[in-house]
Amino acid sequence: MQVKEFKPLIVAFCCNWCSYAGADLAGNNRLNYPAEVKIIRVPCSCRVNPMFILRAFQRGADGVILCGCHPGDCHYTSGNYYTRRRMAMLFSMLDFLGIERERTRVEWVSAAEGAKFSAVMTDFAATVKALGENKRLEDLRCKK
Amino acid sequence: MQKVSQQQLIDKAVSLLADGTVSCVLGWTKGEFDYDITPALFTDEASLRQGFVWNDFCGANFSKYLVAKTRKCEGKILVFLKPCDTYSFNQLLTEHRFDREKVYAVGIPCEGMADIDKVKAICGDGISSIDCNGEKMAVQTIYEDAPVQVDASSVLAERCINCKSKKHVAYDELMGDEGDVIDSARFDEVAKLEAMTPDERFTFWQNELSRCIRCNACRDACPACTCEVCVFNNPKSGVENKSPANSFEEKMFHIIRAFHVAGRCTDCGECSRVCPQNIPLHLLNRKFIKDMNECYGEYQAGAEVGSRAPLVNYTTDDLEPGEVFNGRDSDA
Amino acid sequence: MRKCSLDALQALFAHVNASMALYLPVDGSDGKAVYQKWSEGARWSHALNTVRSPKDFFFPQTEDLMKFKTAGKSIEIVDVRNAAEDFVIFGVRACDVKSFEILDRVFLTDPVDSFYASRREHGTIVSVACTRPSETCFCGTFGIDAASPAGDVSCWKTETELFWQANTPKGEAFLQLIAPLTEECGNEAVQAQQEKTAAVMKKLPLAELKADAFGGGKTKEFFDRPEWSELSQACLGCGTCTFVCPTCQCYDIKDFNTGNGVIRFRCWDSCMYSEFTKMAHGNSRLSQKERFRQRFMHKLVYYPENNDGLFSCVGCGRCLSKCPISMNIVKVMKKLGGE
Amino acid sequence: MQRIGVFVCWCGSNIAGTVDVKAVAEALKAEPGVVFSTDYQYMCSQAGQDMIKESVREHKLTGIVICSCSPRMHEATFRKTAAAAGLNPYMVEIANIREQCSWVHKEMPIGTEKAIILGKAAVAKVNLNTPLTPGESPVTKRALVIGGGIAGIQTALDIADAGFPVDIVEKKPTIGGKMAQLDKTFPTLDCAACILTPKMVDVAQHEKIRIFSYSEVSEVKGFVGNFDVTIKKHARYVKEDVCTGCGACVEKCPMKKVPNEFNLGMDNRPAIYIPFAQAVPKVATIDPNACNMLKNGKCGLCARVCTAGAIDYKQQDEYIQEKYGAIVVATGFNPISMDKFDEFAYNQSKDVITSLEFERLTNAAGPTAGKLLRPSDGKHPHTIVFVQCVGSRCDSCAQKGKEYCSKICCMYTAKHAMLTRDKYPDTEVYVFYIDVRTPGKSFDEFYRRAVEEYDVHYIKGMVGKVTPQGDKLKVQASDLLSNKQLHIDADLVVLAAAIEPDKSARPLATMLTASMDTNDFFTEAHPKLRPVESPTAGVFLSGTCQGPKDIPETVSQAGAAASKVIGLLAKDKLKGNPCVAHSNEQMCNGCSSCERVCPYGAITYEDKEFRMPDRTTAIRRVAAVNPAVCQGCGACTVACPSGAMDLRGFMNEQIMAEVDAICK
Repeated sequence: MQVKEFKPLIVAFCCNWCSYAGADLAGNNRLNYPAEVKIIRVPCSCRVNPMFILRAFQRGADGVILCGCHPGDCHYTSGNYYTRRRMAMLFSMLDFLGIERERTRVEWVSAAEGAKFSAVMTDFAATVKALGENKRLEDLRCKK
Repeated sequence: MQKVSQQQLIDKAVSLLADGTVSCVLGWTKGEFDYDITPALFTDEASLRQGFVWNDFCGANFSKYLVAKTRKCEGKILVFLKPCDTYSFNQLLTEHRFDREKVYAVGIPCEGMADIDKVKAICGDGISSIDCNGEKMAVQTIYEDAPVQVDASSVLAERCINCKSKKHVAYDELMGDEGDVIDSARFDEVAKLEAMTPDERFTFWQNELSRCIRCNACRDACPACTCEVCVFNNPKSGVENKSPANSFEEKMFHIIRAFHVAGRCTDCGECSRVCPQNIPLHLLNRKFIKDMNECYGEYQAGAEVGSRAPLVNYTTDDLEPGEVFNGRDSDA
Repeated sequence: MRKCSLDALQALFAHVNASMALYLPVDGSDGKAVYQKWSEGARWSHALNTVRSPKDFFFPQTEDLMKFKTAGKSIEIVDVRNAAEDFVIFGVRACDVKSFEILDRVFLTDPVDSFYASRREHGTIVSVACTRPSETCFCGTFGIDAASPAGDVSCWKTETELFWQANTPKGEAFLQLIAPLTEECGNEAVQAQQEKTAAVMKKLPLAELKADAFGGGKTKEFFDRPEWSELSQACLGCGTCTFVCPTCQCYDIKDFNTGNGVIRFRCWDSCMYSEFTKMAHGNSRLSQKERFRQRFMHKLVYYPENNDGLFSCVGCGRCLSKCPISMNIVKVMKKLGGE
Repeated sequence: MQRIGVFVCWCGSNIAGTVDVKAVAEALKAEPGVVFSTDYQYMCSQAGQDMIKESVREHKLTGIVICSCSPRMHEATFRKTAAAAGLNPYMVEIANIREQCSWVHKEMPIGTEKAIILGKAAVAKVNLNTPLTPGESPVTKRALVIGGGIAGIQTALDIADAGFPVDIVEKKPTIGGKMAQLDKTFPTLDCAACILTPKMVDVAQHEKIRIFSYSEVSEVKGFVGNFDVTIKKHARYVKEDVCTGCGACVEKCPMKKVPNEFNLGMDNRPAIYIPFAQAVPKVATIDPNACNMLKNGKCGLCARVCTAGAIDYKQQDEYIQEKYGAIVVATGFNPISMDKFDEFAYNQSKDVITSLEFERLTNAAGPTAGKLLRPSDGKHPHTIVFVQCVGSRCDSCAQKGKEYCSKICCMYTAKHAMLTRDKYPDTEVYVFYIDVRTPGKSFDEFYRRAVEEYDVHYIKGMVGKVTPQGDKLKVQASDLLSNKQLHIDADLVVLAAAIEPDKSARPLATMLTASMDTNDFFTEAHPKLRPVESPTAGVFLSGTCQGPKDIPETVSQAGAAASKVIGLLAKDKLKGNPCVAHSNEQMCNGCSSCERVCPYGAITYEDKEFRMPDRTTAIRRVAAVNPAVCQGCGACTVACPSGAMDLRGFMNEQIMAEVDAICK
């Protein structure tokens, strides 16, 4: 019997000004990355509420990544600085509860870093794939 | 035994009522047994003399009541604040949750509050009276002829064993000493959990949180949780629910709750005190406090009115989210 | 009446568990008693009672009622009911046994709640008499004898032995099941214990508490009493009292969108919550005073009115020990009923 | 329930090549709310847009999902299309199935599957979209230019010439800036003063321009079109409108030993002074740190000699409040401090100077009246070493310099070398460089003339150490091309110090909530397409505050900034971005968390009376967002514990609906 290959579901929140544009650039340059990565556009990484991240895991995501402008380059001056603190604290809490720390990540990707976007997504997808299915933050009701 | 006596507090309250400084008194009133004490609002001398109590079981943190009570009361409210209550008091002021002008705060020293479960573990069930006025606590049960003498220190509540401060950070008037911040071991338990493997931690919390019955006592007793409408009651928030339907809901509720009070939680310990299921919820809050202290510098919510909490602040060289794990056991 | 040695209890539990699931109070990781499915090595707790009442067995906190499967714009309804299997709850105290009667009157009268009925039908209740009640106990107020618990089977535990007595056909069947591990005996030891317990009960601080002032038809007398304000002023509006209460039976029915469909489920609700019975027009009880009053009026006046004078409190004392601010039905009864 | 139309674009073969567009359209047809779904070769073409408009009418659509290229490309286009069809433009969502799907996933089944999921997410979002209308705010038709150098001057003149009043705030007693200190300008070698001072006069005489010299901006409130600015006018102890600039006071002042800033401290000036002859405004200023009268009440000579009666020792700092529609930052640059560059012995020898000091040494109005003399002994230098890139293009780890290229040094060093050789042919001139960068009109020709016609010794390599010895400067350097160590006995060493933004820029940026990069240069709204605008609406950038530039570049940017300002001031009303935060007052706790994270100061609080859930009324403090100030980042929405704060266009519910759609 053939075992179905595990394809992780990855939600990537990208800020409109840098990372979403970085993803566009990756597209422009035809830089491939796994199709399991699905992007949600937000104005700034600081728009991402921890509730969204938990929601994604609840609904079946295996990994959640946040991408924003590099610190200092935020379109809104300081949004990503707040993101950095909030996510550092949230990720540490998830780890404290025994949830795999590799399932969440924050990366700074500028509009010029199409190659970085592609590389980051490829790496993150591989990391999550190696972890296997999200079991510790899953909601069985949402399984197919 | 508490350093300031019940009689002193009653006299203070009566005199402040009499001279018109305050129009009512937020205090503790006795119950059926000597330990089941309820917060109450007193407006006259007779009821104060008859009902007001102050002993080792006056654990309830009054600060939160001020949000609603100051809106309703004419005149000033007298509130007696233990040191840990003063931090919550300040934090609520930082968040503009009540009008400082409507409160007359009297700081009272606290020798720590007793945990009735610990008393029962020593003396057994069937308590008919507890006398906290002597050197030792005298507990009489229906099953024994003579009262059992208990060392107050042996029945201290967990939060009082790890008391962070005997200092009053807010008051209009102080009875007794101002007190000092204490070098407590309150983060030891968190550190112990941090030292476990992720699997052990997961099992630990899965077990603890599985007991949650979502009674919301932790939230409703929490002096930081004063939202006009809580996200867990708001059907549009996306996290509303009335029951911990499964282990995800259990975790989400407690993660979001702890995150919402992160940087605002003064570590008063009410959440764990009121949890009917004995879940050590304070460890979640303490984890955030410990992390913020380590990553962004020492910060004590409520120590100062108007201070800027770590999560509404930043520096340009903060550590990266991935770096919080640096130097920690990564045997994941 | 039959009896067995306490030493033989593990073997007996194993024997029961072989034919149906057996639940009993064991000490949880926090040192508090909790009902758990018996498995090898599980020890019956010495605690007086569990923090959580056994009402979960028949009326669980959350329960799926049906599912809607959606694909695009099409909807399919899925029945999620499973055939219930027989089970035994061992170690239920007299107060909690009585609570099932109160729940039955709600769920088993027309229209019958089929989910509840199915579980009730398959469950056998084995009660155990109390010998060392707590100061928070006041079951006597509601005519419950802690030394003579009801249930399908009643048990009495002495220093060395456990005595069994069947009260119903279901109970008879159960005693039949454990017959090989028990022996026929007289009831002298039980009677002796009952007398001793009765003496203890008289010493309880709440032994004199009476509910006579309350009951059906007294809505007008109590509804507008000024004491409600004072009694409710410290209430935090949490649901602890309702969720630990063995007789509280309110629930909410909610839909959960799973992304691929909808699960319609019910879950305990609390009349103490601001969102309780929220309807299109809003809430019916807007202040905490009204919500607080509702809970006690229901237990002491409305429920008896509709149920032949039966109060919907069994005096288990859980709310007395668990309320974060120590406000409870005893304080309410004393204040309003006149001591 | 919405009536949603889905339009799947082929983008020729760009999308259709790896995504089965028909399958996408078909799959999305089944989604809740979707009543119409189709595909087309080029949705953005006129024909495509017409088809969308027609479909809106035919199917009574209330929302549109376009599966196409990035919203960064055509969101505006399709919003206009929707508006033309009578829909609110914010009822459009775009599923990016080109850049983030067809272009990165090569296999048709994979690309198609992902495109469908992205489409579902967009449909889920549109289901929750609400029509949004941008708010309007009036425009104050006056501009503020901060900084009176050539950038500020040019911007002010261009705005004023278009008919709008302009105020210039300059912290020095005169406008003119760095350019006023220069001698000649490359590559034409015309004299800086000759081309600058007429412009300064134009400014002074322009009826639409006011100059606040010796002044600083102390507070900025408000937002684009409606800035409230407080200008602090320092007391100069001279009545500006009375002083005739005759200079009698300057001559008579007994306190003559104050280092002259204009000549970079290479000579002295009196306590009362006019920075230079062509200063604008040409009025005297008393230096309060040097004036005896102000320090201890003894002297008063200047008041006695002033026939106009302009001296006023009692003058106080003055605060002026003014409203502006636009603000231009033109705060300029300074050479970096040489304190950290011990190897060049700048602090040990007077004969090691910076290039700007060299400018003053060769300027006719400078300390030596234009004669090139050594600062130490006034002798004519015979060997001069120019060191380029001092503090520019440093390694990031070097800590003492800047990573960037200061851009102007190559050219001015060539100029200095050439002028020296021209005037003093007996002088040997060495230039040490990393690279010579001359990408400007006539720049390379200019540099080649220095090398070829004027025999300047250009040596690729860096100077390692300068050691003062006797009256010589021992210069140790390496010649990278011939791989040799060089030792030169120089009379004068000139350091091409890196330039950095003026120190006043950082606090100003905070006041303006304008963003800066790590080097404290102001950030543009877009590095290529909006180079003269700050991300903060209504704040524009002119000159070197944005990055190193030479004069022609500065002047062109100044003109560009002016044209942007004119475009803004020409409007009577401004339309805002409707995707802004808003607070649900019923849920707001008034806790100030949102206010603390708002980078724009868009949130204020008010006490309002509310009917509480328990029928009582209470006065509560609640947040209010100024939609004209809010830029829609959403930081407040997460800081808000109760969830009262939400972001229009990116509401919590909408984002969670997208999450759900992606994860199901």
